[in-house]
Amino acid sequence: MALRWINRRPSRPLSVFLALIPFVLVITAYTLASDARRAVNPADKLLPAPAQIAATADRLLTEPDRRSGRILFWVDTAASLQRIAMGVVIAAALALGFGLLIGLAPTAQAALAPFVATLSLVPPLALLPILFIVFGLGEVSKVALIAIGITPFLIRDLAARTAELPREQIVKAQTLGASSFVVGLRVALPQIMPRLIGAVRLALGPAWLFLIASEAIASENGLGYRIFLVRRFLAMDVILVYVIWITLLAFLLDLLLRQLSRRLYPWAEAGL
Amino acid sequence: MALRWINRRPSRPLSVFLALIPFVLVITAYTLASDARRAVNPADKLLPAPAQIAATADRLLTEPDRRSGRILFWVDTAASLQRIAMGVVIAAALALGFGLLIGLAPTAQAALAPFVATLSLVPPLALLPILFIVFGLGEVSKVALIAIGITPFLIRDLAARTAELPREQIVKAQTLGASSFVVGLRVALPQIMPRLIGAVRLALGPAWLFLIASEAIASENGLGYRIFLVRRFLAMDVILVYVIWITLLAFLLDLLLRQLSRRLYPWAEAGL
Amino acid sequence: QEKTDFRIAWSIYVGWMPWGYLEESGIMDKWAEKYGITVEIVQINDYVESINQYTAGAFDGVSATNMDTLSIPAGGGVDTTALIIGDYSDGNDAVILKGEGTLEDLAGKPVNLVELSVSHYLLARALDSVGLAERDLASVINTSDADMIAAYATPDVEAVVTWNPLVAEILEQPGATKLFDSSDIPGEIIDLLVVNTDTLEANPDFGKALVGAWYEVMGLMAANDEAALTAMAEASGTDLAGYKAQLASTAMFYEPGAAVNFAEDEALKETMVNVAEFLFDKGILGEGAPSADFVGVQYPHGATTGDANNVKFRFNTEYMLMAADGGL
Amino acid sequence: MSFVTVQNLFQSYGTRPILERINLTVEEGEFVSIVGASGCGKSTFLRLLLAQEQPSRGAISIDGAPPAQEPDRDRGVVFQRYSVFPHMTVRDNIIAATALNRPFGALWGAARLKARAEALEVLDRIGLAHVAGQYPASLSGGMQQRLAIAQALAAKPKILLLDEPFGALDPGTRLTMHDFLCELRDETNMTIFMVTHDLPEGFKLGDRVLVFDKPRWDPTDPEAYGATITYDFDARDGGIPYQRLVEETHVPLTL
Amino acid sequence: MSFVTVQNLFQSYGTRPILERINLTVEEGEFVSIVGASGCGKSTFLRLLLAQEQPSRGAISIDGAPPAQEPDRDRGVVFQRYSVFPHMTVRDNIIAATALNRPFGALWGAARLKARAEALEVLDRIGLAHVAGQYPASLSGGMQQRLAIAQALAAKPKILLLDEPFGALDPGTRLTMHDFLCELRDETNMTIFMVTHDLPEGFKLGDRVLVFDKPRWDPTDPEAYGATITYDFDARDGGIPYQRLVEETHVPLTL
Ligand SMILES: Nc1ncnc2c1ncn2[C@@H]1O[C@H](COP(=O)(O)OP(=O)(O)OP(=O)(O)O)[C@@H](O)[C@H]1O
Ligand SMILES: Nc1ncnc2c1ncn2[C@@H]1O[C@H](COP(=O)(O)OP(=O)(O)OP(=O)(O)O)[C@@H](O)[C@H]1O
Ligand SMILES: [Mg+2]
Ligand SMILES: [Mg+2]
Repeated sequence: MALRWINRRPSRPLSVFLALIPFVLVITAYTLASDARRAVNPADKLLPAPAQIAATADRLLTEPDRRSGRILFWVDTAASLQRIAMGVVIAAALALGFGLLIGLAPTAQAALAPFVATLSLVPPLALLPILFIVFGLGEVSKVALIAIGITPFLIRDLAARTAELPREQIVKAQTLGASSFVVGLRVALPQIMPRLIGAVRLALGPAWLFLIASEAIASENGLGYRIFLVRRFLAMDVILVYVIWITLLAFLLDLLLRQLSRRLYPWAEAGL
Repeated sequence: MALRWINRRPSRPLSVFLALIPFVLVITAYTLASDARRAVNPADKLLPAPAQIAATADRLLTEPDRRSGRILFWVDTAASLQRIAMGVVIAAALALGFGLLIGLAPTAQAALAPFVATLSLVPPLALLPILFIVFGLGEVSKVALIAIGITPFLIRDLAARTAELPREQIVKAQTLGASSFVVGLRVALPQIMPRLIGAVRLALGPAWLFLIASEAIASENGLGYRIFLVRRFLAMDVILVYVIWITLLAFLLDLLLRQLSRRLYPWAEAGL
Repeated sequence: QEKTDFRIAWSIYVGWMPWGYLEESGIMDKWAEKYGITVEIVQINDYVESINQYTAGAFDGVSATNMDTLSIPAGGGVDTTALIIGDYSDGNDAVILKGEGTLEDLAGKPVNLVELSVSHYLLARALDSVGLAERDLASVINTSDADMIAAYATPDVEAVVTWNPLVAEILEQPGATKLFDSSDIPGEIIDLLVVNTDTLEANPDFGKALVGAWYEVMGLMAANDEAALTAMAEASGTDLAGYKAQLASTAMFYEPGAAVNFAEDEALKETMVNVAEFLFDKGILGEGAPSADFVGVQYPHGATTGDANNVKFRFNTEYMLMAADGGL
Repeated sequence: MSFVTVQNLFQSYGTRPILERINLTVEEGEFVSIVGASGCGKSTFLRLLLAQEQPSRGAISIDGAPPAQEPDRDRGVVFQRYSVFPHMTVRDNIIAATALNRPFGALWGAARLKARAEALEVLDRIGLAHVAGQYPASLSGGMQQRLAIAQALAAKPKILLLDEPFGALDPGTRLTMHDFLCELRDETNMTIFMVTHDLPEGFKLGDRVLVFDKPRWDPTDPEAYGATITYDFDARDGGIPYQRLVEETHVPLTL
Repeated sequence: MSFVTVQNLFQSYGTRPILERINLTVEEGEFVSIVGASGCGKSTFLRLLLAQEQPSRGAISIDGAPPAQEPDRDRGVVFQRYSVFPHMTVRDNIIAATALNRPFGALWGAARLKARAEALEVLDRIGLAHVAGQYPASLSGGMQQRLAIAQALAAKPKILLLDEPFGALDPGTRLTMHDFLCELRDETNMTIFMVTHDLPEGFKLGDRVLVFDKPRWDPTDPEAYGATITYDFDARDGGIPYQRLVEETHVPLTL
């Protein structure tokens, strides 16, 4: 009798092979579609051949810009990473403060939770014009859009996690003489730090969206700016290189945060 | 001795009062800023007076468009809701299928999980030109953008939830003679349905973002379309009415899903 | 109120590329220094956002068309002066059909364009010229300029109205037919540098510095200065040949005198009345505008169209005259 | 031939041996209690009986059939928790014992009516008829386990496996459940394996009590050897143990 | 005057009474075990002693002090679970008993060194010195509870409250913990209240055993009345109970 498929476990090498299949399929499908389009119009820009993407990547990564003498690819990357890092750090700091407060203090919860819940529903993209006025058109507004976009989510998540801390621990800390502040600082804060990292990992997806959207409107560099700029000329080879790069960056950031969490909070993993 | 603030619980009426404070503060701050700007330029468009926003809302909600004779506000709302509903339903259906498969079958997990994880990192906004070619410029591409944007997240969430189902239940079902298919259909599916609703509630935020972004790019109606169109003449009164309306719609959708979950899956609530 | 630090915004378009070059080459700084002020020139990707920012007060001046100046800052109550008339579009904006055909064939077809922009105005004028109106079209689909080329590549799209360099790019595609362009309505789509009237009145040096610097670059361009033109070409994402091709469909006013003459021509009044009517018809001439005459426009020598008691848009030739007379 | 035969069974996870050289024969209708220290491999042994896992060596055969590759209707099971389906009502949990065996996991028409009627009968017998329409979460722990046992038996398995079925119940409820289980046993004469932490419980309910322990022991590496059956008590005479030493326990390792 | 005085204590949640008319005096150094059916309000009583909740009526006073409004260092507590801080090492959990009382919840300089040395001494005495640098998650359940008790005692409370402290441990570990607790008691002569489900445990460890139950009972509405202390056993003589009936139990309601 054949095993039920829920009981069938692939061997290690088979797993690796299986994991590659969808990637190979997508690349093959892309290549075929690209070939078909270029058979009709050899100058087709929409689906450039993989070889051309590679050539473009090579050019973007190595050739300095004629006007500025710098390699724009790295300039863009640095600018975008800086913006996203600042936005996320600001959001995380705000979320930590408000999350702890809302999660621990019933009074803060009553005052702020409904407001934060409402804020989290407001579409920040629609408020862009106001953001630009309040924060100017420089770096601040881009960082602000990212921060505004993800802070409500982070606050709600951290507040929920703080409120989920076993009541027993909070009581125990009080019997050891801890003030409210000390409970927040020594009992709640360290325990939600790993969760903060987890929440930031979840929020990175939206953060990239906001980054790209804000760079599209007012910027001189950045990954989103470049994509937006070359979109006008349908330079899909450039766009695809940037998309692959953004995906890779997102993956690396995620990995970094995961490792950081493992390193800093071993007790959080051991409990699982 | 005064109570620690973590032990101080506001009374019910005080809670309501506290909850109103931040809203009142924001509205007051807005009114003051608006007054200040209009003192300089009475025709200021950036921060219209609350009264003017109300007047605009009244006009938008009741006066038919001169050209089409229809009330554009409702036309936009219907168009956007239809798009978001279709996008979310398609994403949910895909996520349910793939999530169950990945969560239950180790072979599917090996083949698909890494691919879905990668997909979830790709910024869909950057791939718009390709979406246009594949799905055209009409409704399909907007629905597709929403679906593509949220499906990877939904799949990952549901796969994780399926894998978290107590092993005991899966084994028990097998001892009662259930095939893999029946385990998926009768044991796993009904139990992750409430979680699907929960995941959709989380995904609605990004779904609105994608909706607004896609309507901004090529459209004839929709809430996002109108916001970006009237941005052309800085009609912040219109934009604010639409933003408030979107926030309200998001709230109502969330409420609806929460109630739906309560109604359909009473056993899921009782367990908590 | 008097001040010494000024900011103007510009966005990439063939006729506004000199602004980027002014900042980059240091010509602007030189002129600003001469008048004891500083002028920061900021490039903004999104054209509409740059005008919105100006209207909201974040900038003292902005590069804009006559139409958008009337609808956004002037319609929004910000008294605005056209300080420099840079050029008018002479083919840079075009109505393009996929496949063979004429303007009449647009009837019953959907048209993709940036709604409420000069493209929309061009389309209205084009349809007008063959006795059609917008309601004869299947629909007008608002399409972001950034995605116009990709949109044109999809089968859904049958006709587009857009501007350069997108027009050039689209016309390269096999089967694209240009039905109508801005050279058919010369002088109606005007590219300006507009500044806040109050700021200009309080700080005439600001106007002098801008105009002086601008016409220094105009001189370079008129003299076919390779270095300047190449810099502008690259900043706009093309090469020298491509940029020159775009300039060919742009009627640049290299001489201040020519711009002054253009401003003084009666045709300008007619154009502005047309534009006001178009804007009113689209319902975007300010909140509660009772008629197309709601916003007043003032011309050189004090003539006005529209509501003379609500003048918010002024064509001012004073500074360009100073440049023509070498008085800067 | 005996009903359940376990021959020279070994199980290890990775390089770590858990169970060693287990030999056992059980007659049809016997009630076997299994006790042992925490973590010694009792649940592992049950998983092997259940065919949820395959042994590293050796084989288990039930009623002369070849060793099973995965759980099936021959083996009923009740765990300490999660044994009933939380999304099905009490009645549907009983019906599931019949329905899940069908192609779509559901019954239609006459079969359905019949199953409902039978389920109500079962619920009546186990005293849960008054909560037939409720979800398990609203039942007490004892009622949930009663339902789980009835559900497992409704599929008419050849052997019934219980892994600390009463471990989460309070002492009073536990006693009631003992009576319940004894009654059911008298009715069905089922072959039962029950893991328990509670020695008196094991002796009270079981015909035999198996003790799992490590017979060999390396003081420097406590995980070097697996556990096996060190005692096999006869507990039939009203729970008075008849001791039969199977293997010497805790013999120091002679290197 | 006695050390702990409970006067006519009532507690209800919403309209539902949980505890009724509880009167109790406890001398310094007494070990009071509390038993009773599940859900009868034992933990609620402990929460009131802890001042985590305020009673609906009546008052609790310790050592003559006015009733406390919230938990403080006078009251040590150990719960069944979650009593130690998972993010602190074993050593830091002990240090926390001193440190959390400071303005920033941390010690500096000499105070810190002193606390570390003292903590190691404590850990040595309770046999956890070898895991001082590890996190609680890597400890067995018994070791975690030992740590929790030592932590609570390190703050030198006036009374120690234990809510089923050994409920999650297996029987062997439980016995070791009994010895541990007895030793600590002999050392400190602490006043202790312990809730347990296990009657023998209650009698073995306690000087007194209080039984909580509902003395009045309305068959149509089992939740109409709260529980009170129905028996107060003297358990000092090596656990042989001296019964003293406090209140008649299960008297049918006379309407
Ligand atoms: N899938 C697995 N992979 C690796 N090790 C496992 C696995 N399952 C169990 N173990 C280990 O095997 C040993 C025996 O586990 P098992 O659950 O059989 O013990 P048990 O006797 O049932 O204990 P308890 O009385 O606590 O339930 C334990 O040390 C456990 O950590
Ligand atoms: N905060 C609360 N709000 C409302 N009801 C509560 C609350 N806490 C406890 N209860 C109810 O009060 C009753 C007594 O609860 P308590 O936890 O004191 O019982 P217990 O005797 O400790 O039971 P167990 O032995 O199961 O721990 C229970 O019916 C419980 O549902
Ligand atoms: Mg076990
Ligand atoms: Mg309790």
